[in-house]
Amino acid sequence: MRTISYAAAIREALAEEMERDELVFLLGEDIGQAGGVFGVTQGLYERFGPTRVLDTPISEEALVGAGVGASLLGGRPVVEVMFSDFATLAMDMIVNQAAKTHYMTGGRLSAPLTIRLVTGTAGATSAQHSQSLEAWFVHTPGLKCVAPATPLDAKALMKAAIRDPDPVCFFEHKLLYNTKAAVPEVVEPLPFGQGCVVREGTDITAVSYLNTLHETLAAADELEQEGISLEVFDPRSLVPFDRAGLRASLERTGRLLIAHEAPQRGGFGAEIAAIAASEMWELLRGPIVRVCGTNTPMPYAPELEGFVIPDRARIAAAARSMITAGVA
Amino acid sequence: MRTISYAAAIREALAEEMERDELVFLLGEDIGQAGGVFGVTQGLYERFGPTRVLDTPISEEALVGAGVGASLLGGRPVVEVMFSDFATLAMDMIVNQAAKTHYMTGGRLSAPLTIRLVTGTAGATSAQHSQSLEAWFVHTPGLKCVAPATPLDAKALMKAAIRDPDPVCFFEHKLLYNTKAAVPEVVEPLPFGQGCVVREGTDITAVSYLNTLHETLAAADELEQEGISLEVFDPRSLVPFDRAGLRASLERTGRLLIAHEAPQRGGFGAEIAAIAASEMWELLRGPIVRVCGTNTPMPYAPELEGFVIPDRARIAAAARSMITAGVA
Amino acid sequence: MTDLPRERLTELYHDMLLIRRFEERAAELRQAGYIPGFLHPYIGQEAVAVGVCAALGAGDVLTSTHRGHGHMLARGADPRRMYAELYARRDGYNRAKGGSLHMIDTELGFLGANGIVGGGIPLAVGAALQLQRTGSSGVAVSFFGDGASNEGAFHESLNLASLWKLPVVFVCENNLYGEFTRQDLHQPIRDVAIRASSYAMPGVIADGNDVLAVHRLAQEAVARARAGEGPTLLEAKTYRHRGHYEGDMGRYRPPEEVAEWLARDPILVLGSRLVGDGVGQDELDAIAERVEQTLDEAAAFAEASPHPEPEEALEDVYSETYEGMALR
Amino acid sequence: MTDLPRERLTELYHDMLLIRRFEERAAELRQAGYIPGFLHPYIGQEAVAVGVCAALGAGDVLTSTHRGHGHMLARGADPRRMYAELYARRDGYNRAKGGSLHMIDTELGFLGANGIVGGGIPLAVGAALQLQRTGSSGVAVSFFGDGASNEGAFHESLNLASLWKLPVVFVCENNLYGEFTRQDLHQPIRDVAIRASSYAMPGVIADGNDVLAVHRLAQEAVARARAGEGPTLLEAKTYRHRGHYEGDMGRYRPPEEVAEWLARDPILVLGSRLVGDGVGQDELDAIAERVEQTLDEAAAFAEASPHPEPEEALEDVYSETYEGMALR
Ligand SMILES: Cc1ncc(C[n+]2csc(CCOP(=O)(O)OP(=O)(O)O)c2C)c(N)n1
Ligand SMILES: Cc1ncc(C[n+]2csc(CCOP(=O)(O)OP(=O)(O)O)c2C)c(N)n1
Ligand SMILES: [Mg+2]
Ligand SMILES: [Mg+2]
Repeated sequence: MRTISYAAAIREALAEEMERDELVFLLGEDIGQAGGVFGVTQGLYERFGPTRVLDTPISEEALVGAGVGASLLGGRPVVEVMFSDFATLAMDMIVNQAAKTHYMTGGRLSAPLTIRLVTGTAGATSAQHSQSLEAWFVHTPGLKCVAPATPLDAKALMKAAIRDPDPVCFFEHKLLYNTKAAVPEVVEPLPFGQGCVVREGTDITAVSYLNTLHETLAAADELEQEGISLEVFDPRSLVPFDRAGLRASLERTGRLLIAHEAPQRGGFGAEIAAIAASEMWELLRGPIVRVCGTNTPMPYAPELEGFVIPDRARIAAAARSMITAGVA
Repeated sequence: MRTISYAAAIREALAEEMERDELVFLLGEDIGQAGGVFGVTQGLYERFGPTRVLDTPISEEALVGAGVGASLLGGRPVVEVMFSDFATLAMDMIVNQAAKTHYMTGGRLSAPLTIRLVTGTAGATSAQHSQSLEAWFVHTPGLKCVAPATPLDAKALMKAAIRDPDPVCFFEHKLLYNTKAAVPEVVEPLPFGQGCVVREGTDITAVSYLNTLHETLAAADELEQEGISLEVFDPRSLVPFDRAGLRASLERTGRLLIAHEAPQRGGFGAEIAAIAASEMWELLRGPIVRVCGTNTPMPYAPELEGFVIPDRARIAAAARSMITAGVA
Repeated sequence: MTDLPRERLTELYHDMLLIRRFEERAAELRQAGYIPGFLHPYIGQEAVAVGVCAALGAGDVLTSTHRGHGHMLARGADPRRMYAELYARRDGYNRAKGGSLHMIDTELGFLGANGIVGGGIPLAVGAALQLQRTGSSGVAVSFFGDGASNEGAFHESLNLASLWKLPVVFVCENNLYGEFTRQDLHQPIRDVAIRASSYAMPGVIADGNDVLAVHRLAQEAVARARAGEGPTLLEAKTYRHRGHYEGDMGRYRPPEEVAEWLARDPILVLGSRLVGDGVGQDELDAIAERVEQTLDEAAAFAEASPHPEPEEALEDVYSETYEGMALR
Repeated sequence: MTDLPRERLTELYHDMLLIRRFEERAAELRQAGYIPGFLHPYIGQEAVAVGVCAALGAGDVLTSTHRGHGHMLARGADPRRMYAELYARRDGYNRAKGGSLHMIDTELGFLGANGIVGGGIPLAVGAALQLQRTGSSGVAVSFFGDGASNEGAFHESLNLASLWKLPVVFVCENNLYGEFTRQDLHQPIRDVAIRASSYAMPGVIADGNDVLAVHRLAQEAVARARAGEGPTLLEAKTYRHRGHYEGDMGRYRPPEEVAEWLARDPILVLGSRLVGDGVGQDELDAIAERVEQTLDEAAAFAEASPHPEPEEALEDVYSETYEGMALR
């Protein structure tokens, strides 16, 4: 089967959905003629023209707001806010307007837009171009949140996001854009709320997503040599979250490790831990361990950035400690 | 001892700090001649004049930004964003600028401003005037977050917030403004990170703050009749969080209940649960229970609002279930 | 001097009186405990909503503000369902989930009041974008106040709308105050209309207490938008007779100023013009009679409508499907 | 035609050349792997930073942009510590925590580059507020681009600054592009300066490639601010010679346009004027010589500076104390 990059997978999903439904269109800064700062929308302007791929001024609130307003009338905009750090300038439109429209109107209006949020560090991208803010949106009722880690999931989830009748926050990690994997010619939308066991194991359930999932998988390889068996679970969509999938895995392992790049305090990992410690308590055989970004902004220097972001070594070390603790 | 309201306590703290340090000043919409939409700044304009109490245009980003900019030069502004829902319009200034200034500059600059965020529902205040957004700021490294539940704590924490060299998010609950309690004439600043056991108990540690703390205390009264003993712990400051205080209480009870008004998914309660399930695991004798706002926006109708917000009845019911479960 | 036939004029009179009395009675009903939430009365500004809406047709859409009842009634909304919503009953426009700040009428293209000052402006731009993209001849109208013209959303939205020649009419109701703050204390200009030049957009000023003057300029602006020539900023100079919200005594306004504007009550202005044109007082009395009947029925309808069940709070967070607003 | 003595003119020439070569060498150093982060070269716009900063004195403060090296050097910053920061070393201005996008010099009142387009504008307004409140004669200058003039922060900040007659000079460097988007595709106006009228503020336009023209208007604006007469919007028409960032080939710009602007290179413009005024080529060569020496030393200093230790990532999140920026 052909292999394509994560960026290409998103591009294909956008193109196929635009082909399928003329109500789908793209809005964002430099996504048109320039093809996007990360090249995700390369060629779409040429293919679909300026009425389907709209370059906007540097006006995050208005461009997201334009997407929300268009969606109320039935448009299916896909809005790119480029670095998700810039979503700070559009929070009213995302949180007070889009997320609450369906509820506030007693179910009479909806805001079916997709918001693309480019997340995480790309190496020395520093404090204002590296944030992982998914926890804010997870905490905002009315939004759905997806965070694909592979080209296939990215394509399948983007299709589902665009067809979804509600506002969807679509988190894309910068370091994943150039990662490649096999993707069939034909990909169906992946319904939200279906996590997947990326690697089976027996000792510890490691929940992770986006770029950190791959660090977790690398740690699992390492640990295997040492006889520690990690089961790696990727929720893929954070809201809705696949509780059944998590439970099934914990039934096998009884131990929970959570790894993500966002700062640990108040990150999505806290919610996963809370779900397990309340709803799956009887399955837990030891303390839950979080391996997350430090509670600091993102520093510039590579040495510092490396310390802040959880990598395979930190994940492996944490897993080891869980087993020894378990033994003791 | 005299009793004063929560609003009056905050007003006194502002006035005393303004007397103490002329670098302290207030910024916000209608906080001056009008005395604030909630009357918190009543009389301060008359007392300190227009150069210390500044009415701003309806420009949240610029008014918070002005506070941040002034603080860089050593000013000690207290900025009111009125309903915290409007902080969505100032997130760049709070999150990308103020919170990260000290870190990004290698410790050379700081942004010592206090941001007053009016939180929670006040009865039929609906989706855009009722949010409890503390979890966003807790998840933002560089910010400190305090959430007083009593007039005394409000006064003592406001003094500490204003004197703090870092940006502090000060959450005030609308329904608390008119609640009265004894407050001595002289109140010293309360250092952050000191929670307190508001009520001692032996069966369950109930962590709660702001208005929900009082619902929890009411539930504790009810439960006492039934022979269930709740220990009620108010962290008072969410960042830094009093881990030692929580641990000490769990050593007494072994069971953890967490109650807050914000939606449960990704709320601060998730972080508390994660801390307990990882760092205090050995103390836990049963599942952690969260009693929080439903994962919905805030509805208008009182019947619906009452269903969304965790009240004494829901808290008591949850506590009962924990004991029965524990017995079983 | 006006192109409107006599019957139309008496209709406008009826609509203005309906708004006036709807608001006066809503205030009483709130006093009497029928309405749980806040109210921002439109009294005094009736000529703006009625003059503008008289220039609109089916297929046009509107966004409104916290002071939205007048806009909604002028657009032809059903007072029964409006009162039912204010009463927080099932038959309300938003099924008791929204209240005054979030009321909508999808069939009339009324996209909603808004709790966020300036929040409706980007939504109108987005709606206009969708109308333009789908080749509709519809126009979007966005009402907002002088205070809102200081929000970033105003700036970003007008720039975008003019850049893309979107069919929008921006209606700034300059009532000289933003909440309790006089215009000269919130912006250094008197005519908000001059801000249009920053966006190469026409800016025009109407006597907001003269419904015919408003109507004339609105017709031009709407025609221009329909013709694909782009947006217009229409400023209507007017005044609210009552406080910012019910309960606000408006002490911050000089009595002479209030008296002066009361003397130019838009309903008196049109009324005396009608009498001058030979309309009999009996006819005006009949209109008043009809208005009272309508509102009697509306209040009775609201009173008879069932309260929502608490569990309904969990409904309407997410949508089943969404095809976009079904315009009548 | 200019009030500057000959020596000053050669100093300006030196400063412009220093910026030019600092950026050219930074690009090479990045190519060579010494600089981990992104660079937005200021090349082509040197006359703006140098002309404006020549009008400033001690006690004045500045905010900058993502394209900030030129502003910082023009203010007199130390190229050694700047390269050290770009190299991500301990002796960098931000101790390797900020990088290009966040560089500061507290002693020079340089409040920082900014990763957020428009982010520095409210900060400058706040700094100006603090200068005004403390009776300082200092002035705040905020640099930003044509693209930034579409951000809400621009609008809110200029309104506030003019309303309060704050000592600010807003310098818009109109280089005809926001990232890859030409001005006519991001705003419907050509002269950003006309936006000043929306705030009852003078708006002036300078040839941004003529350092003396910029200096003259900057002097007037600074004098006006110092005199307490309020802010000015100064637009400088200029052009960046290179891509938006190092690596961007700038294909979206017509070659003729580029050639035309290269012919009006601000350094050539001043150079030939100096020669015309009788400055010998030898003197200019000596300046160039001095510049290379400065940068040789700067690169050597950066190279010799130690890397930070990973654990330092945990420092500087919170402050011990803060008295405000210590201006030299
Ligand atoms: C973003 C935001 N900031 C502040 C408020 C509080 N508020 C409600 S109405 C209002 C005044 C609005 O003034 P204007 O736009 O002139 O409208 P008017 O009330 O005069 O009709 C304010 C400040 C709000 N609802 N939203
Ligand atoms: C809020 C925000 N939106 C988008 C970006 C991405 N971005 C960085 S520079 C830039 C272009 C800025 O254009 P302009 O203000 O004209 O400055 P110039 O680059 O031309 O100097 C953009 C869109 C950003 N950094 N911040
Ligand atoms: Mg007003
Ligand atoms: Mg530019």
